[in-house]
Amino acid sequence: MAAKPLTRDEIARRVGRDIPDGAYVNLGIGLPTLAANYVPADREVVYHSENGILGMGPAPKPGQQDPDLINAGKQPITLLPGASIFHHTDAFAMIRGGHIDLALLGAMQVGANGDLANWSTGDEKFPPAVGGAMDLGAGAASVWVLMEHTTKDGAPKILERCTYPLTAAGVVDRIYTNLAVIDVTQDGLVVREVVAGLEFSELQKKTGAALRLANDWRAIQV
Amino acid sequence: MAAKPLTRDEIARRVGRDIPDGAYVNLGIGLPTLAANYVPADREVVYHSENGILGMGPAPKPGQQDPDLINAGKQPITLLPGASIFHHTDAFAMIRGGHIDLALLGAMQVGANGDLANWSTGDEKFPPAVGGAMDLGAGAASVWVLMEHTTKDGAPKILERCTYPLTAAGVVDRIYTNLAVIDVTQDGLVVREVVAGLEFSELQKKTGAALRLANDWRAIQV
Amino acid sequence: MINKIVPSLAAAVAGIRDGAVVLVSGFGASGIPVELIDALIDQGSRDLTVVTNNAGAGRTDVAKLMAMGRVRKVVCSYPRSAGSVVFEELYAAGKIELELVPQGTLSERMRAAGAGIGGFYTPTAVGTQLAEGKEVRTLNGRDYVLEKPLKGDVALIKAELADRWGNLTYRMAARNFAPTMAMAADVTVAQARRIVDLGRIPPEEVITPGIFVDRVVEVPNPKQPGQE
Amino acid sequence: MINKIVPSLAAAVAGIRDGAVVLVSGFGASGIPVELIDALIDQGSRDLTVVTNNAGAGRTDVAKLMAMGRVRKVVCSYPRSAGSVVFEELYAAGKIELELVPQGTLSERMRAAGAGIGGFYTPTAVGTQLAEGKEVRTLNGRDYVLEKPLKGDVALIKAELADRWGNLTYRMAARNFAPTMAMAADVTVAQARRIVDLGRIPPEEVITPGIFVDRVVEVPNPKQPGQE
Repeated sequence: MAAKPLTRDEIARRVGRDIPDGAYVNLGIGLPTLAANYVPADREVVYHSENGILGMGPAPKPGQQDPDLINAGKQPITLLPGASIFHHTDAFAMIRGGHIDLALLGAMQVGANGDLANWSTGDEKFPPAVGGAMDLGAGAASVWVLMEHTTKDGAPKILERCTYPLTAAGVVDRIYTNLAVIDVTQDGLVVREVVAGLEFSELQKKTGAALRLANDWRAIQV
Repeated sequence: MAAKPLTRDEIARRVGRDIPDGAYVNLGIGLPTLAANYVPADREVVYHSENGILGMGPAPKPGQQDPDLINAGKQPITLLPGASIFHHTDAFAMIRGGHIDLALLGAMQVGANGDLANWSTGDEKFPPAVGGAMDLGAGAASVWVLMEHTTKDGAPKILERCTYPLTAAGVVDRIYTNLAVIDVTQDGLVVREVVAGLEFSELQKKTGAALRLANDWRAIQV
Repeated sequence: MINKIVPSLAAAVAGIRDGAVVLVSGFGASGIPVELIDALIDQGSRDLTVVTNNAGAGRTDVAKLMAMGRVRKVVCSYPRSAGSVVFEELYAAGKIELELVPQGTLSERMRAAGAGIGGFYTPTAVGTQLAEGKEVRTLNGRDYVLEKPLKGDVALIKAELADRWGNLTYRMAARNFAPTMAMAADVTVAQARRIVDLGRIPPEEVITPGIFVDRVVEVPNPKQPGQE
Repeated sequence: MINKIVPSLAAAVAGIRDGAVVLVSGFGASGIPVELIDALIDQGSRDLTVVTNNAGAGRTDVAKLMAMGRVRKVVCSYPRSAGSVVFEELYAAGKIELELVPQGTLSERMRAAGAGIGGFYTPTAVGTQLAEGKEVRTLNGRDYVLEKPLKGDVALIKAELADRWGNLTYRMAARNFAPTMAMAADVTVAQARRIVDLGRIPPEEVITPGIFVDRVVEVPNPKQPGQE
């Protein structure tokens, strides 16, 4: 059987299943935001946005967008019953103070030591932009990274040590890619799940850091 | 003519006249709070309280007290139109951040260098209590002290240097006593006004620091 | 489902350990969570550190907790209110420890704990006894004292409205220390005069977002401190 | 009498000096005080430092101010929004200075300026390029970076309701940076969709107390950024 990498939607679906009931969650732009669509319906999750919102709901219907209700990616959102509005400094007090249970973030690179690189390639042609990434990296109680396993050119994005400038050091707890689910532990990277049909040795080849297969590993279910 | 020291009400009346239109003012417990009663009616002054109030009005009528509308001295107050409520940390951000134009405080001692002592006599029989005095001393844009010129035993309260533990160093701008109005300047204490009938030499005797009489000094009008 | 509403005052204070740091809201008599303190009295934990602006009045609530010998240390700005007889007796007898903190620094230290700030420089108390032993540093031409975060194991606060997510409003200046204490404790417990359906508090009028609150208990007719 | 209401946008921005540090509220398109920025464009001051989360989009408002060569430096967290073409051109040509600050640190630095805090230790950016050259210190077992206050000469902010004392409310998440910027500037100027009589904003619903606001101007139908 040929291994078939997960689609973006499938990664989001896989992550959605792991978001715990009752969690306060901050979603990075892009793939992480998709994951909210796949949280099981019987769970209640409170989504936080850096611009001062708790309790974001789904995207509004066309024509019902409110320019003053947007998420960190500047997409229109709705508010659920129980939502609250506060200012930016309080929004980041929640982040820095460890009150956000979980941040789902995209990444350019992740180190085997949990280092996160998701804000800059170091290319000086473009002005650097960081947004709230460093605050989330340093502050959230747990950080999960959602990303493709390799770059478009096939280069590994999971490395012994990041080569891009860091966002935060030693903060990533778990990595969800289109090929695997990997825990970042004190003893290194532990593979919990692998996409169906992919040999561990193949996964290791696409990874720039030593992997260890968990005894109870299994195929990713989506 | 024998000198007649000002009564407490007369000190408050004298100070009230100097509170500028439009000022944000914090009033210490006791004599300072009295001064608000004597601000000319054509001035609008916004009174601040440490427990999160701007825009305090006069005391409520009997029977109309609200236990959740009290000033820093825990006396019942009313709110004027335009009042606002905020939390303690914001209330002290206003103080520490220099947003309070004027703090009127009582004092045990004032130094010729502007040092303020109003929280402790150093007597270890009693537990010390500081409240917001150090925050106000350090943070308010201007600090005026209102007090008797001497202790009940006749000892001077204005000294070259305070002997009691300091509240804040070099912060007092002006002193209103029952005998005089004195500016604290870089060149020392300058007497602006003296109670009618009191010789400057007598005032100096009741004062533990060198005084200088302003060229344009005058008798206190109340 | 998120449901922070607990069925009783006993459940609200369950699990508070001996030696816990307990933040208690209120300024003077306004905003004191009397029923939660009474529940803590019944709950039995000992050797507590109580962080609160005043050190109790009369012989009820915080004063009662102290009179029972359950409080090892008080962290406050003004322990000498009218009627703070219990604290004064214990202090004179050397039976209670006091950490005196300027009021704004007290509040800012709890805010720092809640906001993940490791320390901050304040001009308050520079050159005074309350800065003794602390780092003083000149920044941008002015002297500042380094102050550290003050974190609670538990916060007991008094609110007006609450919902099952823990969103809170407060009544007038009873707000005082509560929003900051809610941020600063591992477990924040609010007594609310009324629990309302989710969505009944307009999002812009929430003062303490539920993220800072762990347990909510309804106390429809809260007592004032000193009221038997 | 206190009357912070000014009769025109020109009066609202009068006196902004060349070289001023100007704080501009908004996140994305929400909360940007477009009319005040347009008034600043007409007002003519140059060599400005603009502190704002994004670095303008399209060729209007903040982007227009930059395109006119009036901005020496931008302090922001995210200068590369969709359509931030003007900034990118100026940056590539070395014609504008950038101080990149993590978003929470940006907000906290302004809060520190407003709250009289001389500096604070934050875990954000420890071990990254954005901490280079800054003091790193271990406190209570964790590493922190020392950050300094960020003060404005002027803040331009967008509000919903205002009164003559300068009390403000905001519309939904347009609140974002505005309350903090209002604290952090010597002169805070608010455009409000509606000016109401004193006392019409309930005391508990005031978000920015008037003490932080110096001038208020009514702009009943504010433009969105990019709207001509």
